[in-house]
Amino acid sequence: MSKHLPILIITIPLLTAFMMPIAARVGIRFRNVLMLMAILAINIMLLSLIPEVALNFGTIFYTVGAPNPLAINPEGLAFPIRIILKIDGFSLFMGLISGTVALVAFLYSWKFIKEDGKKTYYFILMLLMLVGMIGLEFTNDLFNFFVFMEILSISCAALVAYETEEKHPPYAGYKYMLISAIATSFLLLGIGLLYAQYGSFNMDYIHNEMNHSLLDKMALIFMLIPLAMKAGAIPMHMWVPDTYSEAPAPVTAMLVTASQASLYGVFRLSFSLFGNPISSISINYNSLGWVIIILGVLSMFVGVAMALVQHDIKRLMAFHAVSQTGYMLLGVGVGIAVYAAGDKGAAFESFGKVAMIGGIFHIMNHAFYKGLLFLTSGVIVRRFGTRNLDKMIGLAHRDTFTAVAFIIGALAIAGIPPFNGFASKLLIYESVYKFSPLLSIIAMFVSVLTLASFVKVFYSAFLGPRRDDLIHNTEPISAGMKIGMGILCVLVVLMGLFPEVVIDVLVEPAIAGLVTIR
Amino acid sequence: MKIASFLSLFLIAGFLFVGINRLHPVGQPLGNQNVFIDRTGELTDITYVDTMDDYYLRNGQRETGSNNIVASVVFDYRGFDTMGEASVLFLVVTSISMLLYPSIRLKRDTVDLRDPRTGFPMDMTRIVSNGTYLMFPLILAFGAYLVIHGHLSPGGGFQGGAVMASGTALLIISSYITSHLHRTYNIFSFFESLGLTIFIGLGFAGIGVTFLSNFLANTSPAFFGRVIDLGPNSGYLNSAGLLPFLSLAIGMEVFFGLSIILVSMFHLARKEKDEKGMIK
Amino acid sequence: MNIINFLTLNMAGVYWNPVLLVILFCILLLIVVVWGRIFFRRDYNRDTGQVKPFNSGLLDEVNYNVQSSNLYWGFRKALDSLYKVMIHNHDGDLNNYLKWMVIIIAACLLLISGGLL
Amino acid sequence: MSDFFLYVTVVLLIFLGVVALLYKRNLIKIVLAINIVESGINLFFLTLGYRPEGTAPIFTLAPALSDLKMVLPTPQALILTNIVIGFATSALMLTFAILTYRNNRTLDIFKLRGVEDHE
Repeated sequence: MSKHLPILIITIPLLTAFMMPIAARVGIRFRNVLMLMAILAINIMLLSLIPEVALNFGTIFYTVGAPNPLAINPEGLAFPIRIILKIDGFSLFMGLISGTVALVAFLYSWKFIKEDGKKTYYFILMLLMLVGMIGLEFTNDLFNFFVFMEILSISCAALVAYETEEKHPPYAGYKYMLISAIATSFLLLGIGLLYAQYGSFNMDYIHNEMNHSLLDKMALIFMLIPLAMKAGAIPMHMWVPDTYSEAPAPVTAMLVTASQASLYGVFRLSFSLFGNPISSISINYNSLGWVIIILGVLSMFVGVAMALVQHDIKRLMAFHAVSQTGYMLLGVGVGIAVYAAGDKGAAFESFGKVAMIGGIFHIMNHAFYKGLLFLTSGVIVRRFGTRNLDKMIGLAHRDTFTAVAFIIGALAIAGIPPFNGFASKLLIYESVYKFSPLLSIIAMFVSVLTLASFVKVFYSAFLGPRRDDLIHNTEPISAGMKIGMGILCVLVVLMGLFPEVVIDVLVEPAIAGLVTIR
Repeated sequence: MKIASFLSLFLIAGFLFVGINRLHPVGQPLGNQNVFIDRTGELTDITYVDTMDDYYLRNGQRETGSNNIVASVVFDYRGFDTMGEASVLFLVVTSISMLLYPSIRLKRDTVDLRDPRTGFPMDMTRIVSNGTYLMFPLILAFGAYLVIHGHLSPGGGFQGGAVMASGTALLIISSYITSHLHRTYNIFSFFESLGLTIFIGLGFAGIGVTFLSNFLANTSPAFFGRVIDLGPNSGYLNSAGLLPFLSLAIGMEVFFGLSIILVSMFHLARKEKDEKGMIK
Repeated sequence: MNIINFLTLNMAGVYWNPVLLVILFCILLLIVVVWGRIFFRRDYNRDTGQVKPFNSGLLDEVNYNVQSSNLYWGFRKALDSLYKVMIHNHDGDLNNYLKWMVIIIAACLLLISGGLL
Repeated sequence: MSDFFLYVTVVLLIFLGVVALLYKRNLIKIVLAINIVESGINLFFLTLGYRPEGTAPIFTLAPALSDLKMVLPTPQALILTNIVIGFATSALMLTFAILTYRNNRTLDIFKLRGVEDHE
């Protein structure tokens, strides 16, 4: 059975989602328990892949529908003909992030979302969102990637517009769907250009056959830029605050992970599909790296500068999501810029790899602390009945737990030791400094502004006298919400205290999955 | 900004022109031109292949037992994509149900379809309603035919399901579906879930080999596993193994899913009109 | 020694051991607390006016918090020209979101034609 | 020449769709624009798999020629998938447009701009 694990991770939640309308008719509690078991099962299966994929630096293949799941090519052929799932370190790394955040978001929404007829649909969409994320992270087939991207986009868009009676959420959902639709259309155009030349959709096969002609480079642009847009890179980020701020809090926590799934696509394309360090004719890695670095630096700076002046708590946090995405793009971009054939391999070994470790470790850190911050924002917004920071005051008197969780998240995002944000940011600063000191200084400056804007939120929402007349909703925080926030707090603190363990176990295999060092 | 984007558009179009002309000329894709002949012009063993598409054309019939190679690609070789696609449809139906929830979950239909001036129902005439009565079973039958013969002739689950859903559209525009929306919705939703569950269940049934493997093909004629003659033939219904079942499950899902979308949107439009006072 | 190496991030000039830092921090905290217990004054009392913030001339009912939109006023003022440009571009126009994507794609295509990519 | 024309049509369809996306202000028209782009891409795939004198890749009652030619099956399967996905996308976007209209009483994105409270 263990050889079927890759497909089970995708199909079990899918099956649960399909049966959910029937399960909801049996009973609310049954539905919730079924959902919890499905998500727990995914997480356990993902964890059980760690020994083989992460500790042994292995790669698991699964050919869907073939007589033998482990055989990639049919007998006597040099190319695959079926859809192949491939799990390497990076896929597993991203899968673990998605699974954990989905578990937390589910626990949080158990009581947070009001129990009306829509809630069943909410859970179905949440499960399918998880399926979309894990599917596009595990697949090795370009068209399959596109299909899972669509599943992810549609479920995200519908969840963004969950509160349909409010004024703005439907338009926010429309925006998300429009951005996704046009991004996936361009992605499909790029896939078509590759299919026309190589007659296959398999990433590994195309990677081996790639001759880096003009068409290949066009395909790279048509696939990379829309994915960067979906990941929220400047200047294509403007949809991020609009949509993140209108979604319910647990959904926003998952939207962060969904954006990072697009980021996964960016990195996967740059390395596993278009990376070919052995042959002399290849795309110019230096300029590809610089494109990503420039997107990253712009994202960092503009995101944080816009965040600093926001009045709306969720828009502020959403701009920070843009800004933190910049760190990942910067780290990995530096890695790409020095990752090339020839004499520059040494530079990659000395600091390019560390920059990539920092950038990829930051993905996990960001998913957890930004998820935590968005979850706390859910409590804050529900208490005050508004997202306007001017109308908030003194919540720490009432919700001490939320205040502590917010402090942990805010310190982590600002890169204060010993929380996890510091470890990855330190790696990025140090290695980027060796590449280009200016970029490193910008990154540090952005970190300062990040702290400033979260001090602003903390000051406005939590400090000050107790004002019961401003409190809109007094119902206590449910256990599920506390557990959800608690899990993320513990993860943030633990990953901050033992960064080396996380890097050894998860991040190094992720790098090995992306980069084949000769 | 406007000028920059306009120039960019022309640049992209120009690049596409230049790039697309470097593709293979139209009509000469990769692989062999002929299905049974190799490049040197000799009749070959059909397992000889150059590309993925060659493989499908030459071995699809032997491996899956389906005459329709597109169907064998859709449901067998790339069946996982089809599963994703079916989930996209399910997803949209779920999303629309969620978004329009306050509107469509009415226990009773409140709209009265009477013309304010004449007092007659604004229903269609007798001709239309009787015609619908006659046409609807025919449309369903044609859709079902397309679904069942998906592995032999053009058609399949999606196409047949869409044809059947057009029957629902006919029912709606001729005012057959007006009331009891709640019950209609529940029935449709149940069958849609059932169709998808069957699809995944069939996928899991093959997990002794792999997920979605066509374990019924070329086994026994009683279970749609008839071994067919390779090359052009007249087609046998009981061939292709799992494909007809998958097609049936998808057809069921598409029919009921599209019907839900149609009914919900129709209801929303009528409710909107009702609020504006256009009817009544 | 092995366990310390295991818990230390040590690559490319980074040397970072959060556990040691936390231990150090706890020791310092302990020293400060002990120092405070011994030497600080003891006439601080709860349930008196001492715990209230001192607002010169303001009544309790008045909201004496600085509104969050007024925070970082100086920063905002100093970078006013930059913010004018940025806010002008964040105008919420859906067409512009897509225009930016098209422009970036075209710019990257120009990179290709320049032989840079 | 007619071969070239097919690719020209593909590029024109995508171009027109994107122009409409960038310069049209009505939410419904934008949905139509996306459909145009998608049909352009579908036509692109179909063109990739075309063979002159090729029959549909179906062996039922196919002509019994020794030099039987068939068009490529994979692009057709992909188009099938893409059509369903495109349909799903437009259905969802139209629903969003309906709800946006119900809540804001306008479909003009220029008038909907104010929903984001900037700064």
